[in-house]
Amino acid sequence: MSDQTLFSIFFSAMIVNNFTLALFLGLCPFMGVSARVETAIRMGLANIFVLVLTSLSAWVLNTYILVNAPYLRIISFIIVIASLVQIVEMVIKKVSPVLFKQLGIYLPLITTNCAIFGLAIFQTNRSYDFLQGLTFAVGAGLGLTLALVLMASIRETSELSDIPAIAKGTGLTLIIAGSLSLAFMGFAGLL
Amino acid sequence: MNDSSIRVTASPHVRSAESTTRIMWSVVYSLAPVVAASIWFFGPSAVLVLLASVAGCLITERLFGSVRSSLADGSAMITGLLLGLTLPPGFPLWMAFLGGAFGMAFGKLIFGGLGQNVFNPALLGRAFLQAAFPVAITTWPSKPESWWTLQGDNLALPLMSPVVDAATEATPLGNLKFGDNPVITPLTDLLFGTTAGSLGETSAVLLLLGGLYLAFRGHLNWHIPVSILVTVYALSGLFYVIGISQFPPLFMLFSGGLMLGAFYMATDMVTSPVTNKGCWLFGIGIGALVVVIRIWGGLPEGVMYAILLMNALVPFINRATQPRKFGSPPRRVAEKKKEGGP
Amino acid sequence: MNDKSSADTLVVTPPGAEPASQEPVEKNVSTFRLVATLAVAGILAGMLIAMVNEHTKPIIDAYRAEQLRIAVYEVLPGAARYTTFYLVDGELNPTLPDGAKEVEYKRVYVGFNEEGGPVGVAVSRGESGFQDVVMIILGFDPVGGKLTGMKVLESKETPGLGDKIFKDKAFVDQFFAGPELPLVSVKAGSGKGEPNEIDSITGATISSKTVTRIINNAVEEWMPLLQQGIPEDEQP
Amino acid sequence: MPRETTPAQDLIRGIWEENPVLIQMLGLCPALAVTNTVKNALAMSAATFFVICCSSVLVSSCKRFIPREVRISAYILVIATFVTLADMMLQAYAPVQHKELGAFIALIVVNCMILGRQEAFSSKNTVLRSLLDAIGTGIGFTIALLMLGGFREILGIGTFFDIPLFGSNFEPWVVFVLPAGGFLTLGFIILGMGYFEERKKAGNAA
Repeated sequence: MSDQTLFSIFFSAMIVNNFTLALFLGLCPFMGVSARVETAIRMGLANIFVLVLTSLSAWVLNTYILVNAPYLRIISFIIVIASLVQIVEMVIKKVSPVLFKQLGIYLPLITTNCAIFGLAIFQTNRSYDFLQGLTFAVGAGLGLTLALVLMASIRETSELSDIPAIAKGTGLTLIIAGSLSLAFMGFAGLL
Repeated sequence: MNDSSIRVTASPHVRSAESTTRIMWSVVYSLAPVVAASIWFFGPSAVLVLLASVAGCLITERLFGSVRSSLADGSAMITGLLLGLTLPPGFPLWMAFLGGAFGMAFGKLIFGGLGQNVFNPALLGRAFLQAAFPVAITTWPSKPESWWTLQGDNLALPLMSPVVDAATEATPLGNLKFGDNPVITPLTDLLFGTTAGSLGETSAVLLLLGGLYLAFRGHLNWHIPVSILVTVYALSGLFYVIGISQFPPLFMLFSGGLMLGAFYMATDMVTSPVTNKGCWLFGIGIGALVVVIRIWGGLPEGVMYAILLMNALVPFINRATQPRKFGSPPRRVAEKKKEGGP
Repeated sequence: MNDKSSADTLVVTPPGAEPASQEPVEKNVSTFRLVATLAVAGILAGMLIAMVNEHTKPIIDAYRAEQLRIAVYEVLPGAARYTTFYLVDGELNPTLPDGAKEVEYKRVYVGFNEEGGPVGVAVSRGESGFQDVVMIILGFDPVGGKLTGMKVLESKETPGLGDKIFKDKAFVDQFFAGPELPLVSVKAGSGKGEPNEIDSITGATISSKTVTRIINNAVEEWMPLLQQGIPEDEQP
Repeated sequence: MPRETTPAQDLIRGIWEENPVLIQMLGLCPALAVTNTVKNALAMSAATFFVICCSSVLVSSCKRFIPREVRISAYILVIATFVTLADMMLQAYAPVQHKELGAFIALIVVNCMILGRQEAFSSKNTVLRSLLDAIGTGIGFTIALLMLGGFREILGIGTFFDIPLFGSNFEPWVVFVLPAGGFLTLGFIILGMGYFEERKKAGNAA
């Protein structure tokens, strides 16, 4: 068990060590799916959901199954995450076709989202217990959503500006990300 | 001119006397007393630092700006002045120049120039400097004996470190937060600027006067500074009264870069929200972040970060506070209809 | 991102011409075969990993133990050997109860000199610093109430600034000069010469204070227990 | 069977033209997270190089036995296996680098670049060509990481491969070893590449 309080875990994952802006986790959706605010919000929510499930499964795996074989950690985590996303996809399809339609394309993308796997690994490395893991997952998910939404709303406004030709697309996105990361440094030490 | 009696022109057809250039230059004038005060307090160092950061901005704008942007509109000048005013007097000139260039290039030009940037360029430049040279930018030299003496390490060679051995002094905020014998600096010192600090943040009175002048001329949206100052006062007052912070509310208001930030940085028309409602949200957000970072953060001052963070939120605030078209149904109803509701 | 990568690539063979799917309809593949393929692959993978693990684990464990050993001797100057004591039910015990997992118990490393007398106690502790958790191992003398040494085990403090807590020799040396506990962090040069003062690093006040805070908290946690007497070593 | 590329092209393609990081924006997480020094960049590249080569060879030689429906899971399984091996071997033989890279070694599993090459190339091509493709992609990845690592270490610390470059009085630009510096550095590189593209285009037009 880690000594950190739930508050500091939550706040650290969401703001101070923001998954995307400080740890570079979940960059694929950040660069790819962050052109529209609505999409960014949905992607963020889908991520929170899967993050929480992942945290639960990683905890179960660590506590009951991998105790004697920690060297199988990477392989079991990734298999569990891949199947989890598949199951979530199937369940949502059955239960709420509307939601499925909205989330549909994002769910498979989540499997290769480093944030999900990163969460499982970090949670293990820092030996969080059940509740700490959950808090970590929600904090990380909200942090991802925050970064995605900020990026998306900035990109939406910049769409109409006369961006210099060389900066169109990735160049500008990376500079915005850098600026956001600079701004988030203001939260350093806030633990 | 052709002989037709009807002229076809593109809109706008009604032009007011206001223009970007005019507004920008009146901002420059309103900064004059602050600049003069910083020279009065810090001597030739202030002149050099201000010149270096202004040069960084002007040269970058000239080199990389598109055809439409010109130096004459005064916006690059303002960015340079504001950046310079947030720097300590002993700051190496090459760093000040670099900050101006970075802020201009990546805070403004990359977004397409004036009117299209998201972050306040001066503050982005300063945030870059803060991250790049954290020691130099928080070193506040003590006053030299003669006014003519340079303060600190202005003349450090490019890429080279300043010598930090010079006698230093803590800012009022830094002293209260990290000092070994924290003292609450008396209010009169804060008001008239006889404290250590950045060039433009020592004299609260002059900043207030400049701000009032701008507000009177209608060049700044008074909603923003008012909401920031009220939030800071109320929130820090609350925390002070219930005993979880050692910062008295008036001290909070008049110390550090709050006045400079509230009147000159946050009110930047390009990087603040469009609607008044949005401006209030924006101001309250800045105020709250300033209080939180100052009390619990790792740095003594948080105005710069608070404004940058809220700058990033402005596009979102604009979306959320978009006034609905006259006669259109409230948004909830509209959304329900879109989803195929009854 | 997947679709992007596949779209960018030159198509070398049309899907129909793949050797794996020469049967006209792919749906013929039975569920059993799907599960079996993955199961076989999984078992093979597991075996491969287990084999390499057999080979590397001793090396890794030895390295870790060596690092710990070095750290303990570093923070307990004068120790000739040390023994690990686990905190079991409020008492220090050199052995764990049967079947207990080692990771779940807090522990102290007690150092002894050549004659077998206790030199001091080393404990490790982590708390959040400026960026992330800072992990420290510290040695102290519970009888004299003095610190004997400190070493940062893990830290992600700002490079060039906060990382001076383990890179700046002048800062680190203060902890080996036997300062009295609890420590007080003061701004460099403004101390009054008290025996418990630690000069903080210019520009990295938070990181410096984190170090002294962790040490004070660790001492506070273990002192009451250790003042009842440092456990004697049974072995010669 | 249409053959649109030669084996040489398989090798060269990934190095620059389709550079995974600089052009395709894949594998950004490791590319930005661990490139604050050249040494770390090199260690990360080496581990990734090992994983992508082994995975490509194994996937292309076993493609016959992998049903289409479970191919993604199978690729992930293969990749995860080699990542675990790389992790353990680094930990055993280069413990200092392993500690520096930390959890980001394990995160090679979710480097979209590797899975992308399996799905797009190895699953459809011969072992040799898949290996060439993997080597090319690996070299491209390494080049990108070294560019990032070099820039960040030289400006951010003032050293290259731990060798001081500017003498003791150099003022490091700390920002470049921080996360923000990672984004900015990659941004600078992309902007620079865009600038040359534009110049080339302008040159062609004239």
